[in-house]
Amino acid sequence: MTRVGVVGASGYTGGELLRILINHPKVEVTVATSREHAGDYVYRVHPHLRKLTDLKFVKPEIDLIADRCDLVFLAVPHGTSVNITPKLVEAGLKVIDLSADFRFRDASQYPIWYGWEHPYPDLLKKAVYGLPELHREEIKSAQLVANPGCIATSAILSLAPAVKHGLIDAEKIIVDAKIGSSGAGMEASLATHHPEHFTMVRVYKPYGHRHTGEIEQELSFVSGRPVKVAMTPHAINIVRGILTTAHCFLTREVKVPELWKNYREMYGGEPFVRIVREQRGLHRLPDPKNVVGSNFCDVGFEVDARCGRLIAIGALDNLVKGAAGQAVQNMNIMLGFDEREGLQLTGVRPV
Amino acid sequence: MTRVGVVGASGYTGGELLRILINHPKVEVTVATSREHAGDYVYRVHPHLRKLTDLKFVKPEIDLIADRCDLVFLAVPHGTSVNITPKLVEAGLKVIDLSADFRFRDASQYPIWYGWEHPYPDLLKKAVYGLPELHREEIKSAQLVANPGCIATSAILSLAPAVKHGLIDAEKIIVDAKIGSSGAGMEASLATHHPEHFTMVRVYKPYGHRHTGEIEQELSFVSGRPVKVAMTPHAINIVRGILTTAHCFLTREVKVPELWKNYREMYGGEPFVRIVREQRGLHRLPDPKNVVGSNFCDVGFEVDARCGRLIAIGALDNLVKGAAGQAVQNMNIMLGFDEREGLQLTGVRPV
Amino acid sequence: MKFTCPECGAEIEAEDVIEGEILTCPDCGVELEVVLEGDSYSLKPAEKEAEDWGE
Repeated sequence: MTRVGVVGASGYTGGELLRILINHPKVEVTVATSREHAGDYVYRVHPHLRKLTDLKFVKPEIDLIADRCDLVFLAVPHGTSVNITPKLVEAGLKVIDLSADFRFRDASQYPIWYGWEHPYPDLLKKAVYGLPELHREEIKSAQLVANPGCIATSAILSLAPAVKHGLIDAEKIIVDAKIGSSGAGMEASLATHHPEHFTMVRVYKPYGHRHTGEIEQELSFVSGRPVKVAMTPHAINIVRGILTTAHCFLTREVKVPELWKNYREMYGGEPFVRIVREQRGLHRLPDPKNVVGSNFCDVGFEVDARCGRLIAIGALDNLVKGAAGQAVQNMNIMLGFDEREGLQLTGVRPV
Repeated sequence: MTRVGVVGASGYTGGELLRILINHPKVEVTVATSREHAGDYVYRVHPHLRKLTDLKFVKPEIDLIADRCDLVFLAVPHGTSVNITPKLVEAGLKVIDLSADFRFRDASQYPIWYGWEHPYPDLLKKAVYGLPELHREEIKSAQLVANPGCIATSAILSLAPAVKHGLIDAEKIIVDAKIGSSGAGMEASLATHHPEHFTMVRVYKPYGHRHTGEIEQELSFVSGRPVKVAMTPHAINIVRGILTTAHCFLTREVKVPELWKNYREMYGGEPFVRIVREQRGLHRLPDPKNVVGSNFCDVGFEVDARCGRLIAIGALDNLVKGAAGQAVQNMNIMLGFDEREGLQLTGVRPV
Repeated sequence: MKFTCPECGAEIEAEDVIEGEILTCPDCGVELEVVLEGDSYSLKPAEKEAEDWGE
């Protein structure tokens, strides 16, 4: 059994990693760190795990982690991982970093999107962007994988086929994102205070949201030419779930069958991407309600011929395919397991 | 592989049965019936199951069901199952009925709680009440199991240890239940209309709710003497989940360690009941938020010495331990499988 | 070494405990201090911080 550790295991992402990993047949969770809860059973912080594991939190010490683990997930805030990851990589561990600290290929992006100089540009070059649908081969041999952002994952996957075939104007891609509250983590603030958040539809960071840089990086990779994305996120009244609605301008007339061909060509064989575009009923296009708790990203599209517009839609669970599930998918690839191992999670609906 | 069928597979309970059964290693779902959706893929109605099964709905015909199944779940409304179940039993199938049509041991209860005479009193005598924690042995050899109501399951499990040891006044048991909207099924009404239901805390059927009869039947069985229960349900702003708060009057002074002993004696070895009574933090007592998507029923208790009151609390997911999960647990017992087979469902939190 | 939680009666296993160490009960979460009486160890509830319901 491969020994895995979760650094920063007391947050929602850490809890979701534990929830998936304790049922994963090929790995054993040997370390779950939390400075604040060291010595306590994990189910004191993650009550849904009671009677399923008697793992306890331990303090985050590099030597202990290196000694007990073969592979480590980092579920710590941006800016913290950059101090831990290099040491773990040096100790020879495989590392999957769920923060944004190693997502950009080009170090010059960090001052733009995160306002600081990246202290390890050489290590940054070795990191692989952990989106299996685009980088499966590189992930296989990677020692450090940077797990993508949740909004980025949905936007990239829903747009990639259209961008790859040059169907849309690469300079005018609008992404209007709707986000659940669990994405903001466990730290309470006025913005997540129940009376404030409960029926909120709040635009925050109308432009310049960090995930924009990642979406541009990956869509440029897919198209081979620079791509510009204008993204606006909204906090809405759900806990788990992201819906990204991309509004793009078609470069020529495109019929629906052609779109089906492009999307099926890219995702037909993918275990965790479903193409959802139905003619009847309530569930015609992707909706986060249909993926909560599962590792699926549903993608769909529609052509608005009158306005020459392609509408590309993505839906996922920000804690699963947007974080912990995708991280485990990357682990499976890095360790040579079947990519679906431990990820046969059916969505839980309705919740 | 045992061949199983779901009659009435297009509702929320039917969908939850499919969600669990398609990942159950020992059974194969051969039949999923729906009059309205016959010929359609099940994921058209249950979109979270897309890419996980290509099962299609078929029309409910007794011969077809009898021919293709060894065991059948009935997820049809009360009053409908009573027309189908006898034929399936006659055809030699094992039947787990999720409706209330065979829950009472004594046929005279039906006019009281359901306002109709039971047309098959002899078959009623052969039916076993499907609460494994109280009737495991009988379920093993049963051909017809009546799956308990969701509120009843939570109330019975949270009260049974106290009733068994005669700690409370059996004539004055108050159960104040809080219920999620998915319990009402998929049929829309003004009461479940979003603008009405969204922030509702609505008392409905303040007394005489059907589940009361079941709770009295089973607690009387546990105590050996007649028990009277006064239950009031409230529709609240959650989709999945039930919390039952039982207020009872202690027959003598009882200390917490004694309660722990009684609860642990009854549930220590149970795979799906967790005793939750913590000293610190946010998750001290049972809360449906901590069991959504799992087959657990969390039970907890507190002593209010000043009022001589025992507060017994139960929380479960009305679609899982309150319906489909418990039904699969019963199936496992009837077929001699490990009771946890296919039910290693971790709760999904937060949702 | 095996202990019994004074609060809820749960069985607590702990190897090589030291005096003053704090153990938490797996069932009820109460914090227990290891006390040395003569040559045998026992547990007594550690002093509780203020009533904290997590609000």
